[in-house]
Amino acid sequence: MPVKSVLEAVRDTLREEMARDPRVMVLGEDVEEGGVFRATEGLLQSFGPERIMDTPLAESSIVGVAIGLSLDGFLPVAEIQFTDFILPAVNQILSEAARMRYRSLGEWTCPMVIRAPYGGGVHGGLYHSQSMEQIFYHQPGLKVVAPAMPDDVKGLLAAAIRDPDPVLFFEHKRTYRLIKGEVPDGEHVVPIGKARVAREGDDITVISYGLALHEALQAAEQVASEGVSVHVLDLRTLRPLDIEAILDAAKRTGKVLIVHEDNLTGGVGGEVAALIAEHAFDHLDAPIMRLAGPDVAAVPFHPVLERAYMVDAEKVAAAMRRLAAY
Amino acid sequence: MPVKSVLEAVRDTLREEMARDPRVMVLGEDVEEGGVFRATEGLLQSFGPERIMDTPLAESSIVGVAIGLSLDGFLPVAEIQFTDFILPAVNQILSEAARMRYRSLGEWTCPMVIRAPYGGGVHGGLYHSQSMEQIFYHQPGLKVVAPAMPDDVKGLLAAAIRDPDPVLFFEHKRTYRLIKGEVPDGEHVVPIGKARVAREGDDITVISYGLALHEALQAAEQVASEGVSVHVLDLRTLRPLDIEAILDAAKRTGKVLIVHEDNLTGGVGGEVAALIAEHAFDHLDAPIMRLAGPDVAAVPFHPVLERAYMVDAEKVAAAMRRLAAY
Amino acid sequence: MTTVPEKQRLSEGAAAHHGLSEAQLLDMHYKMVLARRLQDRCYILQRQGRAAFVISGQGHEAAQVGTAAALRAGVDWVFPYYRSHAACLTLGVTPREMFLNLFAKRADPASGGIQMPSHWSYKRLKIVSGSSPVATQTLHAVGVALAIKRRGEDAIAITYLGEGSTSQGDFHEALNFASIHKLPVIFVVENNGYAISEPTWKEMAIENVSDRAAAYGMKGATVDGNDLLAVYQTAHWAIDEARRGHGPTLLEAKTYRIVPHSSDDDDRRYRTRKEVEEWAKRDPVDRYERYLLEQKILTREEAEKVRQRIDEEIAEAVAWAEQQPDPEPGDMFKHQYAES
Amino acid sequence: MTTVPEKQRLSEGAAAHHGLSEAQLLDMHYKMVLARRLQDRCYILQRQGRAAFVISGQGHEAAQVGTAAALRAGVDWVFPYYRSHAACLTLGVTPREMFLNLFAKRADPASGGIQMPSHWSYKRLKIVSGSSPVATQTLHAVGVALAIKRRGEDAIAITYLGEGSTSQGDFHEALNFASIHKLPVIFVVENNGYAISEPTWKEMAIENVSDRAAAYGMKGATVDGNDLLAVYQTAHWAIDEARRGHGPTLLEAKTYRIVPHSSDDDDRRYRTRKEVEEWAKRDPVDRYERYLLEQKILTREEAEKVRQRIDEEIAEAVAWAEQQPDPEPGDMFKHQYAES
Ligand SMILES: Cc1ncc(C[n+]2csc(CCOP(=O)(O)OP(=O)(O)O)c2C)c(N)n1
Ligand SMILES: Cc1ncc(C[n+]2csc(CCOP(=O)(O)OP(=O)(O)O)c2C)c(N)n1
Ligand SMILES: [Mg+2]
Ligand SMILES: [Mg+2]
Repeated sequence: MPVKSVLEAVRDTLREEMARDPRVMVLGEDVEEGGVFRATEGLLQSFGPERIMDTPLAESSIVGVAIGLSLDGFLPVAEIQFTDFILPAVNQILSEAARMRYRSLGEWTCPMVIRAPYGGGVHGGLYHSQSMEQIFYHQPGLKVVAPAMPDDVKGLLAAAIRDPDPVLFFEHKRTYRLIKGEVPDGEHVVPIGKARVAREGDDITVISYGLALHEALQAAEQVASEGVSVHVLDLRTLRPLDIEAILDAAKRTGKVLIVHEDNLTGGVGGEVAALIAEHAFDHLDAPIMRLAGPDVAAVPFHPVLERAYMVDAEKVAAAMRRLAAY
Repeated sequence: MPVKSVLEAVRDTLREEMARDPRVMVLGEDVEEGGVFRATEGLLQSFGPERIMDTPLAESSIVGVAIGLSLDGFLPVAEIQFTDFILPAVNQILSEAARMRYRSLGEWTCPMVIRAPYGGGVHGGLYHSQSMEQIFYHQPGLKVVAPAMPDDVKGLLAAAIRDPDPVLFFEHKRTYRLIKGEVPDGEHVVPIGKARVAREGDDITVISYGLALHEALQAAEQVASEGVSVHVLDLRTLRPLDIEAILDAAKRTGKVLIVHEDNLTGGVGGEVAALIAEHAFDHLDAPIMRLAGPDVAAVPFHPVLERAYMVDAEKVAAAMRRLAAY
Repeated sequence: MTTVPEKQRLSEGAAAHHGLSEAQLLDMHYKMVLARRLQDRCYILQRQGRAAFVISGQGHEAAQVGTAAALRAGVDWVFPYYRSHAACLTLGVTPREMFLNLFAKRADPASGGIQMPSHWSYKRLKIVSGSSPVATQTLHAVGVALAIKRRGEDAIAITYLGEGSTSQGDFHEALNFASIHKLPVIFVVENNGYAISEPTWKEMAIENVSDRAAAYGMKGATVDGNDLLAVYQTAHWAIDEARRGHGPTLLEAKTYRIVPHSSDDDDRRYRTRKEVEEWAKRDPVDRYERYLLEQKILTREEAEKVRQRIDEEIAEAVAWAEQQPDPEPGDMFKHQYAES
Repeated sequence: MTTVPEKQRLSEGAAAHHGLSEAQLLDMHYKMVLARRLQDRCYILQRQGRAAFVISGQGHEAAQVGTAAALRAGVDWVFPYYRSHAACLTLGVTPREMFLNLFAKRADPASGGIQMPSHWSYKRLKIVSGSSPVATQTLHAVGVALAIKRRGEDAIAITYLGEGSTSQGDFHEALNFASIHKLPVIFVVENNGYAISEPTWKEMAIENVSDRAAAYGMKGATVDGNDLLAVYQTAHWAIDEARRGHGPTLLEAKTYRIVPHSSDDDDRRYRTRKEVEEWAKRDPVDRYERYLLEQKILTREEAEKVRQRIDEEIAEAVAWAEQQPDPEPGDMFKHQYAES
C-alpha cells in the first residue's frame, strides 16, 4: 500500500470521488488555485471550472449555496479555509443543513460535506488554530468526523461525500504533512460512527481523536517502557459517537483518560466522560480523567505560548502515570 | 417583598439599571415598541430614543454594534428576539466579544450583555424553542447566565450589566409569565458564577437550571411523599460553572441526576457529569444519570410532539425513582 | 430607481392584452380571492381556539399571485417565506394542504406538525422547506440556480422575503453570489413597510429596496405590489431574462399587510388605524376584481359565485383537515438522518 | 461611479495648495518611505528565519498614509486590518512597536505574542484590536460611531478592509446600520484586485466597490489608491463630512499589493510577473517622491537622507526589539476576564 500524508489522502480522495461521481462538486475560497493548504491542487485541471469553483469571501454563502446545490442533485464539498472562519456560516449549518430533512419529513435533504482544516501547533495564533467540533457535534441532523490517520481520512472522506446527510469533516492542519501512513488504493470506505482501537492495552484506557491521538500514542509508547499498558481508542467520528466502543474501551481497563486539544470545559471529552459515568459506572476503578486544552480564549501565537497550550506527549504521559497509579 | 414574574423582573431590572447608570443602552429588534415579549416596555417613554434603539433585522450587526458601543464607554444590553436567531451573530460573539480582552492584553474590553429568550414549551416549534447555551458556555472570555427564579433574574441581570466582560443572559420564555416569586426592591445583585441550593435533601442530588429546574422541584415534591429526599442545585450560571457547589451537591448524596431541556448529547449536563466523575468519584454511589431533551434536531411544534420533547416533572420523577432505587 | 425597461412597464389597461387569456385572468382572480378568504379563515379559526398560531399575508396577494403565476409550477424552484400563502396556492397547493398545515396535522406534507404553520414544503411543486431565521433561503435559491445553470436547464429559482429581512448579511451574500455568476434567480422582496413594528426607515436609508440591485450589477425593479398585472408583467420579464441566461433580478413589490404581524402581535401599538384603513382602500384583491368588472371580463354575479365556491371549498377543507389525526409522539424521532 | 463632488477631486498639481504645508507634505513622504522600508524589512527578517510570519501591505502605502494623515491621531477611532502598517505608522505607532509585534514579543502592546503579527491595537491612538475573520471590525467601527454621535463628540471612526472582504454579510450590515443613523464612520476599501488568489471579478459583478454606496443612500468615492494626495483629498472630504454630521462614506482606494498575500503565499500561482511589474511602475512611494522632486519640495539628496535616517531607525528598532523578552507560558492565562 502506498504511504501518504494526511494532506495527500485528502487530495487523492477528493479526486477519486469526483472521478467516481459527476455530482461531486468542490467550492470554497481559493480552491481553484489549489487552496491555501494545496488540498484541492490539480482538481481544476482535471475536472474543469464546472466541478470546482472559487466562491466570494463569505462563508455563509459558501454553505448556503452548497445547501442549494445539494437540494438539486449535486454532492457539494465545501471548503472552509480555516475552521475558525466557519463561524459566519453557523446559522446556515445548524438552522438549515442540519434540519432540512427533519423539518420536511425527509422530502428535502442536504447531502453535502463541509471540509474544515482545524487545530493548533501550526503557529496560527488565535484565529488559525481553533477546534470547532464542539459547536457541531451537539446538533442532531449533522454528522461530524475528525480522523487522525491517512487511511481513515480517505475512508471517512469517501463515506462523508457519499453520505445522504450533511457531514462536517475536520482535518487537523498539523497532521497534514506530519502524519503519514499506508492508504489503500481504490475503494476504501470507513463507516461514519465507528471508533477504532488504535492500540491495545490493559492498564488504562485513553480516548482521543485528531492530533491529540498521536500524542496519546506517543505517550503510550513512553509509559509502556515503564510497565503501563495503555489501551487507546480513536473516536474518529464525533457525531454520532460510537457509544458501544467507548463503553467497551472503558470497561476493558476501568481507568479512563480522555484527551483532546479543544478547551476542556464544554469539550467533547465531557460528553464521553458522562456516557461512561452513566453506562459503565460499575466497571470504573478510578475517576474519569480529562486532559485537554486549557480554558483560555484561544490558542496563542508565540511558540512559547502555543507549546504551553497544546496537549503533547509529555503532558499525556504525565496524566497516564497519575491514572495508572490511582 | 413584591411578587413578580420573571418577565417583570427583567423589565424592572432593565429600568433600574438604566436609571442607575446613564451608560446603559438597550438595542435590538422592536425593542422601542416594547419587544415581542414586552420586556422593554416603557423604556422608550422613560429614557428616550437616545437610550433604547430599534436596530435593523440583522443580529450580527446588533452584536457587532454593541461591541463598538462597549468599546467606547457604553454598557449595551442587546436583545436577540429569540435565542434561535442568535446564530447569525455567533462570529461576533465568539471571535470578537469573547476575545477582545484577551487579544489586546486587557486594553480593550466589551462590557455588554446579550439578552436572549430561549427554550420550549411555548408552542414555538423548531425555531422559537431552542436552547443555545451549549455553544457559548464553552467559550472562555464569555460569561453565561441562565436564572430560573425572579429574584435571581433581577440579581443576575444587574450583575451582568455591571460586569466588565460580555455576558450572555438567557431567559427561559416559558418562565416569563409562569414563574412568579418574591423579588427584593432596590439594590440586589447576585454574583455570577455561584450556584444555589434550591432544595435541601439527602437521598439523591439533582442539578439543573432554567425551566427544567422547576420541573425538578415539582418532581422532588412528588417523590418526597414516597420517601425520597431530593437535594436540588440550581446552576444559575453556566460559565463559569460553580464547580465547588456542584461537587458539594454530588458528595452530599452520592447519587446525581442532571436535568436540562437542551438535547442530551453535548449539552451542559455532560460537562457537569464529567466534573463529578473526575473530582467526586470516590463519593459516588451510583451512575451519574442525565435526563435531557432527546437528540432530535429541534423542539417540534405540535403540542403532542412538544410535550414528548420537553422534560417535565413526570419524567424527572421517574428518573429520580430509578436513581433512588439504585 | 427602477431598471425595468420602460417598454416593459404596463398599465392595467394594457395588461389584458399582454399574453394573458381571459381564462388566465379569471384564474388569477380565483387565486386572489381564495388566498384572501383562506387567510382570513385562518385568523377566525385562531380566534376560535381551533388553530394555535397564524402568520399570513393578507394584502400581499397581488405580489404573490402576480409572481407565482409567471412561474412554471413544478419546474421552477420556489423558496417562499411565512407570508407566501397566495404564492403557494397559485402554484397548486390545495386548501386542504393549507389547513393540514395550519392545524399541524400528521398528514401535513409541509412538515407534519414539526414546524410552525406557514413553513411550506411541497416537493412536487419544487417548493423548498424554509426555516424561521429570515433570509437564509435566499442562498439556497442561489445554490439551486447554480445547479440549474451547471446542468444547462431552463428552470429558474425564485425566493421571497420581506424588506426588513434584506438587512441580513445573507441577503447581501446571495445577491452578490447570484450576480457574479449571472444565475437564474429572482429575489422578490415584499415591501410592506414594516418588519414587525419597525418601519422601513429603521431598516434602510433608501427609498426602494431595488436600488440595491445596481450595487451588484444586476437588474432591479420596483413595482406597485398591489397591482396584480403590473407585478405579473414585471415578474414575467424578470423570469424571462433569467431563463435566457441574463442573470438575476431583484424585484421589489411595494405593498402592505393589512393584518398584524401574526396572531401574537398587536399592531395597534405601532401603527395607526388610519394608516391601515388608507391601505385597505388600495386592497389588491378588490382592486383586481374592480378591474375585471370594469373590463367586463367578470360580472358581479360571477364574482359572487366565485366567492361562494371558494367559501365552500374552504369550509370543506377546514372540516376535513380538522378531522385528520394529530402527530404521534414517536414522530418526533423520525427523519433525523437517512436511516431513520 | 464616484459620488465625490467634482470640485473635491484634485489633481496632484493642485494638491500642494490644498491646505497641506510643505512640512506636512514632507512628513507624509517620510511615512511613505518608512512604511515601505519597514515592511520590506519584515520580509527579509522572515526569510532569514528571524520572524515567523509576515502579512503586509507594500503597494498600499498611499491608500493608508493618505487616509490616516487626514485623521486626528488619538481622537478619531481606527479599526485597521492586517495590511495597515502604513496607517498605523502614520498615526504614531513606532518602528520599535512594529517589530515587537513582528517578533511577537512579550512587551508588544498590540498583543504580547497572543495574536499573529499585524493584528494591531494601541489604546493611546484609539487603534482598536482586530481579529482575523475579515470584515467584523466594520461593525465595531459603526458601534463606536454611534457612541460618538450619542455623546455629540466630533470624533469619527474609520475602518479598513480589502475588497474581497466586502463580500461578507457583516460589511453589508455595517453599511446599512451606519447609513440609517448617518453615523460618522468612513469605510476604506483597499481594492488591490485580489483576495489571496481570487481576482476581483470573482468577488463582485461591479467595477467599483464604491458603487455600493448608493445602495445605502450614503456617499461613495473611488480614488486612485496609488495617488497619495488624491487619497488624502478624498479622505479629508469624507472625514469632514462625517464630522459635520453628514454621515458615512464608502471610500475605495484602487491599488495593488506588490508582495504575495503573506509569507505563506506563492503569488506566482495566480498572477503573472508581468502584471506585478506593471503595477510596480505605478508604485505609490516612488510616485509621490517623484512628485515632490518635480515640485521642488524635496531634493534627491534630502530624499536619500530620509532613507538613510529611516534605515537607521529600522535597524535600531529591529536590534532592540529582537532583544526583548519572549512571552512566558503563564501569560497565556492572563486577561481572560477582568479579574485575572
Ligand atoms: C434571523 C431572524 N431574526 C429575527 C426574526 C424574528 N422575526 C420574524 S419576522 C420578523 C420581521 C420580518 O420583517 P420583514 O422582513 O419586513 O417581513 P414581513 O414580516 O414584514 O413580511 C422578525 C424580526 C427572525 N425570524 N429571524
Ligand atoms: C471570515 C474569513 N474567511 C477567510 C479568511 C482567510 N483570508 C484571509 S485574508 C483573505 C483574503 C482577503 O482579501 P481582501 O479582502 O481583498 O484583502 P487583501 O488581503 O487583498 O488586502 C482570506 C480569504 C479570513 N481571514 N476570514
Ligand atoms: Mg416587511
Ligand atoms: Mg484584496
